[in-house]
Amino acid sequence: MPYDAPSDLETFRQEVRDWLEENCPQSMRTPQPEDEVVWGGRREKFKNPDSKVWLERMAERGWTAPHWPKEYGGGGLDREQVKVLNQEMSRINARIPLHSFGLWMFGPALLEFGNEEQKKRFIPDIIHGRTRWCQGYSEPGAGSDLAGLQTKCEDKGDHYLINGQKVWTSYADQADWIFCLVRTDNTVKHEGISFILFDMASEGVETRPIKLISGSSPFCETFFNDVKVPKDQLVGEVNGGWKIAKRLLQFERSSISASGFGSARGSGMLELEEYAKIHVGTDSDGKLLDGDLRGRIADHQMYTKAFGLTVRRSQEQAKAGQEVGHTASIIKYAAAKMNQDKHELMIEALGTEGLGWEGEGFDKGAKMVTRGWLRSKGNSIEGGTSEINLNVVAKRVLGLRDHQ
Amino acid sequence: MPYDAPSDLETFRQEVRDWLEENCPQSMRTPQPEDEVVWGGRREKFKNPDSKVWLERMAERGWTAPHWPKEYGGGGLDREQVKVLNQEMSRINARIPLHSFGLWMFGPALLEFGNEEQKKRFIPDIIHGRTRWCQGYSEPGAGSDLAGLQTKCEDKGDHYLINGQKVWTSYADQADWIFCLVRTDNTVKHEGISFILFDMASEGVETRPIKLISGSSPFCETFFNDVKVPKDQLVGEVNGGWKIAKRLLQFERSSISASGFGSARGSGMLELEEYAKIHVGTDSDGKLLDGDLRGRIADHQMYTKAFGLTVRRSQEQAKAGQEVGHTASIIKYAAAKMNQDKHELMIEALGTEGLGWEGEGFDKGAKMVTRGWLRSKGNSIEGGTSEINLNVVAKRVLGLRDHQ
Amino acid sequence: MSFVLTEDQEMLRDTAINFTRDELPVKHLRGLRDSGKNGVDPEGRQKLAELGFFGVLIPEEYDGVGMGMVALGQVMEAQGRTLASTPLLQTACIGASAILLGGSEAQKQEWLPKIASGEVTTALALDEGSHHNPAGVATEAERDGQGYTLNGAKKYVQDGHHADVFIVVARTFGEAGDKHGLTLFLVPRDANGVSVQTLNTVDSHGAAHLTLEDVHVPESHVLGAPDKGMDILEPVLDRGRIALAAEMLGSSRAAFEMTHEYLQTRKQFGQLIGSFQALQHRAAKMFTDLELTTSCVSAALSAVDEQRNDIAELASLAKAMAGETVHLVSNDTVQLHGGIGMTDEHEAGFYMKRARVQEALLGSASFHRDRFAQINGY
Amino acid sequence: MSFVLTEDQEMLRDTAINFTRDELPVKHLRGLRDSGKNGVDPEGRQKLAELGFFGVLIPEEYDGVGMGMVALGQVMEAQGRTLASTPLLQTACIGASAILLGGSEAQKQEWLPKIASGEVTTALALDEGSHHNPAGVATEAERDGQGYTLNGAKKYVQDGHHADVFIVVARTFGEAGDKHGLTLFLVPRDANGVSVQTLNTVDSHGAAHLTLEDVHVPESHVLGAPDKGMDILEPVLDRGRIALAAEMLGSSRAAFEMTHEYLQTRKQFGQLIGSFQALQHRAAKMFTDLELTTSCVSAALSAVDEQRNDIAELASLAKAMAGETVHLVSNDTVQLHGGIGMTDEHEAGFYMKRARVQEALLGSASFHRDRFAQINGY
Repeated sequence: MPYDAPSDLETFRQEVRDWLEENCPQSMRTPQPEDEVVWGGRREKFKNPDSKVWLERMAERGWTAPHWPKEYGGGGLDREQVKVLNQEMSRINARIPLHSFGLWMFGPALLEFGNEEQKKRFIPDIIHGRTRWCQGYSEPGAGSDLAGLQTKCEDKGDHYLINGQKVWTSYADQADWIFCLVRTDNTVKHEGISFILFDMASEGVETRPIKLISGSSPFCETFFNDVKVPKDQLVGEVNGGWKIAKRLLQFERSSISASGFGSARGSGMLELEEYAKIHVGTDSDGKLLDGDLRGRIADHQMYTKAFGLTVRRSQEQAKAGQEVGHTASIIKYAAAKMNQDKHELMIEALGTEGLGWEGEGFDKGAKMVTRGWLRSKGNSIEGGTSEINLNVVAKRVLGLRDHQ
Repeated sequence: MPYDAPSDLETFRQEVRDWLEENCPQSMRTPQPEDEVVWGGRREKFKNPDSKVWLERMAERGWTAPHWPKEYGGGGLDREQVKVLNQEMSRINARIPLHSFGLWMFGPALLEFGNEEQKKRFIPDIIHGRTRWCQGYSEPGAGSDLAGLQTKCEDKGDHYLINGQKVWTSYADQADWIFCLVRTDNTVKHEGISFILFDMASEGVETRPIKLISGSSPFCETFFNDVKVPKDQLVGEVNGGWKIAKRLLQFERSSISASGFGSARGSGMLELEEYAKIHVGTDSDGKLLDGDLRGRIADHQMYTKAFGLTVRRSQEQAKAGQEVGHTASIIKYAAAKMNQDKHELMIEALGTEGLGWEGEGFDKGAKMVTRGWLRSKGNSIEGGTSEINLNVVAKRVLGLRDHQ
Repeated sequence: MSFVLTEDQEMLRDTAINFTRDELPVKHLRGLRDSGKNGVDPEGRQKLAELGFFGVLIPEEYDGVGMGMVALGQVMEAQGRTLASTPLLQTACIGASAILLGGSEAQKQEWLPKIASGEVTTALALDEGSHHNPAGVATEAERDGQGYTLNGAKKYVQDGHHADVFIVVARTFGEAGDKHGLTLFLVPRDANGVSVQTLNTVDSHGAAHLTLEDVHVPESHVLGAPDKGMDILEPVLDRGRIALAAEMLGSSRAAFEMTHEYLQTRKQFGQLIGSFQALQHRAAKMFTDLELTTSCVSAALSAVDEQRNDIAELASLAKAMAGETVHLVSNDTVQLHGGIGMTDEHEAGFYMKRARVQEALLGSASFHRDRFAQINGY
Repeated sequence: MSFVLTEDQEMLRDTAINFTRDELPVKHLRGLRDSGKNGVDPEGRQKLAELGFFGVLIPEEYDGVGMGMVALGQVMEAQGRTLASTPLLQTACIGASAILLGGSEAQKQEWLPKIASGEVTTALALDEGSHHNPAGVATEAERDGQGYTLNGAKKYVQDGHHADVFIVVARTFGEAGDKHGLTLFLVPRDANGVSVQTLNTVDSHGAAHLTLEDVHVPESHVLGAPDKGMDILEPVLDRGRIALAAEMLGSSRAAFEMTHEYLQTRKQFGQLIGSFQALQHRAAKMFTDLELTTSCVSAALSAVDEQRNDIAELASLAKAMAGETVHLVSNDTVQLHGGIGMTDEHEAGFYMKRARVQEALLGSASFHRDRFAQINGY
């Protein structure tokens, strides 16, 4: 049963602390290796059995989705209480019990746009990590023009029939269900899109992992061939899917830029300037021998510092209740540029040491840099290209209009 | 009387050589100071009296316009003969007898588009340097969109009446006549433009020199207030001026890029790397102490070298009869960027020494750099902005189309 | 680190912006230029004094308002917006800081109230070559009976053509290039042996070369400990750099606004030029750089008030970023205005000219990239 | 300096372009990669030999075709277009040049016909760190009875995983960093003490680290005068750099053409993406850089044939310009293709990967900027 939050915040903090002390297994208070991350769903193996216990206990209280309404199994906490919960969790280094597109993207949208029956049916399984969701948005022909999607959804009386193809579907091969944009009217563009849900085990669904220039990836191509979908699995109005899609994109974009493309640190990778010092060499004062490269590294690191300060400024302004749309709009563009510049400089600093793909003869960390360099090229494409970002800044922030 | 060219080129060369030996005054075989350049026209003072003699002698043979037809006073030489004449003139360092927009721009266009009477009336005065012409193209409201010009030309039966304003008219305050684009129909754009000639001494013409950010300039604003123009001074068809204008622009653009924005060398100005060495300092190996600046200077000088090679390649290809439109199209864009980068780096290398405007306390050459730096900002604007240049490359060379 | 202004700071900011907009617009600078004033503006100085701007850093006990660097940064940004030629950087920031950080109690009593009231302006006489180089001082200060005798020459002293007192950095030990062995001296403009060559500069603010020939300075005019001048000089310079970065941010913002306005009103080929995508992307990139620079300047200003230990790094960051941004923006301001931007009649050129002076003062972007790299150990 | 091809050169150019397009397209490289061949392609090598490409620089008296560098540049540009993995740079250019410029008549007689026929391929074993640094050689060659004993390690030897003979640069005098004291040795792959570690590289061409442990080299395998290796090495390296720049130009052109094609076919928001002005301007700027680079490569190639005295400067110019251009273009090829450009299935990524290898071989743009500045005296 969800916890009944007390009105007094300090009492609440004490209770949370006590509860965590009692219920968070010791192994869940240690740094999480990549392969112990819990995504839930039918295929979840819980490599560490404590992960299962920890997820179940947290989900039982609704604390995997602490601010969602209690009636659907959420924690029902207010903003201040959520903050306390997070503080107490990080105080003991408690792991995040559940990673989930359901929690981060689909759930919030369903709570806003779904009907009562849909919420009852899907939300609790998200909170408990029983259903793993994937997102069926991008299509091969659409690119930046998301609304150009062509996956066809026909009304067959007692069901919908879906035919088409999605691409860049993260973890489609691991997911149980998909939330998906489909075309229900091809005479209009944005107004002909619907938002539909279905089981990835349905007949006619096929997934194929995508290999990137940097190697394997979580992305898939996903094919729908005469997939039958019950009619009660369409969310919102028929042809009313675009506004749901847009809301979801906001969640996605903010999560991409917040993550800062977190490069896989640890595991042998060094900082840019360390690589430069090792491979380019330094003079007796410790200055890099290549003055030209040194200047460009400094330039980049200044940009990085400026970026970090801008993120902090944006947060502080938000806290102070100031308008931050202007600042936020540039974050993704700048983050992509920064991460790409960093990797270009790292590859340059590494010289031939940065040219390894696999096997012996190259430093392990350096090979990660090489893969990371290639992967970073996607930063200015995924979740809205840099060109689209600049358009948005020009139009929404600067108010510049298109040709009239 | 124009010279009757012999068929044999070497005979011709000998005759030219003899004639020059006899007719080119000794003082006309020395480097030309700025204030002895002859532009001709009513106001010409011929500071050095030999300049007058030299001009008259050359004009007499039609050799101020050696390839123009003899019937209008030109030299009537063919391409090979013109080359010989130029070679022989530079052999003895003979000065160019006449600088003239009439010779470079207006004359060729009039020969192509003017009627017989107009050619007879205007061409000989150009060749003899008796009339100095200026060009009335740009208008304050038009900018890159030259065809957006608004200077009104009304047909008043026995004359035209002109009202409007031009800007960037080079040497309007020194010129005798103007060739001018005017609007004869404001219901259409390009098809409503005519090409007209008139005397700058006409009632209602007023000029006002323009001061640039770099100081005084040859440019003027030119105002037309009820200027009456005889009807036989319109060239080509009424409303048929645009094609003449375009042809003229080709002459103008090629003369701007060919000149390479020739910075006023000599007179105390040093090369970029010399300024850097003096003001930034070098280590014991002679390397610039600021490694970051050094890399950027090298980068720029590589670009400069590449540019020079590209100009030579374009010339060689032209000689070999190959298509050079592609190469030529990028020259102006690259020349502007190169010249601006050079001046930015010079100003940076000079430090506070590059911040002088006038008066004591600054090196004379450095003050010229400062003015040159400011003046260079116009390179990407005059004669077609860099943005327009890039449009042209994208559309004409790369065949990219506008939105359909 | 604080990125949000207090109410007091916001009020000061508004006051300053309104003041420079109304009283010291670019037109005013043009007027000073055209009437041969070379940036010298006694009436302007009087008004600044009345508004208390000279005393922003000076504690109340010395007749200042003691509002700190974030506050001063607002004033600097405002003056940057209109390119106002004022003695604030040299006096309210550098002069006041030098005396606050290095002065004896007697010196504070003597000088700070005069600075706060606008009675005395100061100018730092440091560099001797054409690039900023604090350790490169060769000007000699030789001990004599009751003080020191100074000999040397200083180049491009900002406000040197009108300041009342110079803060001269001279060498009491070692050789040009040594960080140690510098000493700071207060030298009145009218001291024997001081000669001032006024400079007409590209930004119309003016400046001066200084020559010191056997200038006697009494013991009481030594600022801080002899030979240890760098201990005062570095933090003072960093404050100056940060204040100057704030000024540059103001100039960048104003130039960008001018361009932004033009993009929305100027038509070419029947379309607003701001509707051309290539220009939209350029504007968006400039906006991005402005936002990044704003964060750096804010962080650096507040770091001084919070006495953080990364002031030097933030100062170099702010100055270098502001430098890149102000050139990018002021160049594009001219370019996007086209021909009219090239004329003296338009204000675009004033921004471009001033930007190069801002760049050269207290260390160029290249200088500060080098320093940033050094601080970060490579 | 000549910028226009002769008829013979044009014919060779057409042959080479058609050959790589038909026989060694990017698909071929992908096939080599996916079948674990690591860039080793004996059939390809055989075809190159049949076309006479190995002998382009080799005079007819040694069974080559003696067409010179401009001609070889055409072949290199063609192989750059399809990223073909061939031994041409190391063998037809560097190996042949080293023997031509440094070899005795006996050595020429022995090696050049074998190179021209494709029987023997060579690889220059020079660098020991991860950045190009000819003077940095530490590998020791000690005189023994009838020759030299070599000890040392070489990093990232291009073609090292399959070449038949290594041209090893070793030190017979002085210390790492000295320009003097280097000697070149011909070392067969199967010599005792040579061990080869094959590398799987990002461009799928492969390479090798080399270890030399007490490798005995007879006197007859010394190339050129002992201790004066740099006299041969520098001109050989410059030829290699110029040929590599030609290859990079080919890669840049092909990547640009791919992008250009995509701009004219791909629609977004109902419009061809090539109709968006921001992309038009980017394409126009890339085109400009391609034209500039083309001029530099042509000039450098013909400078070798004309034995001009500015070959070193032009080599550094060409290599640096080609480096900047190939990164600009290959990055934008991925970016403008969007998601599909990020997939391994598409060929865009192959160009970006190869570009970084091209950059690192024989000196990066940064290396050549430094060298260019040195040559120009600053």
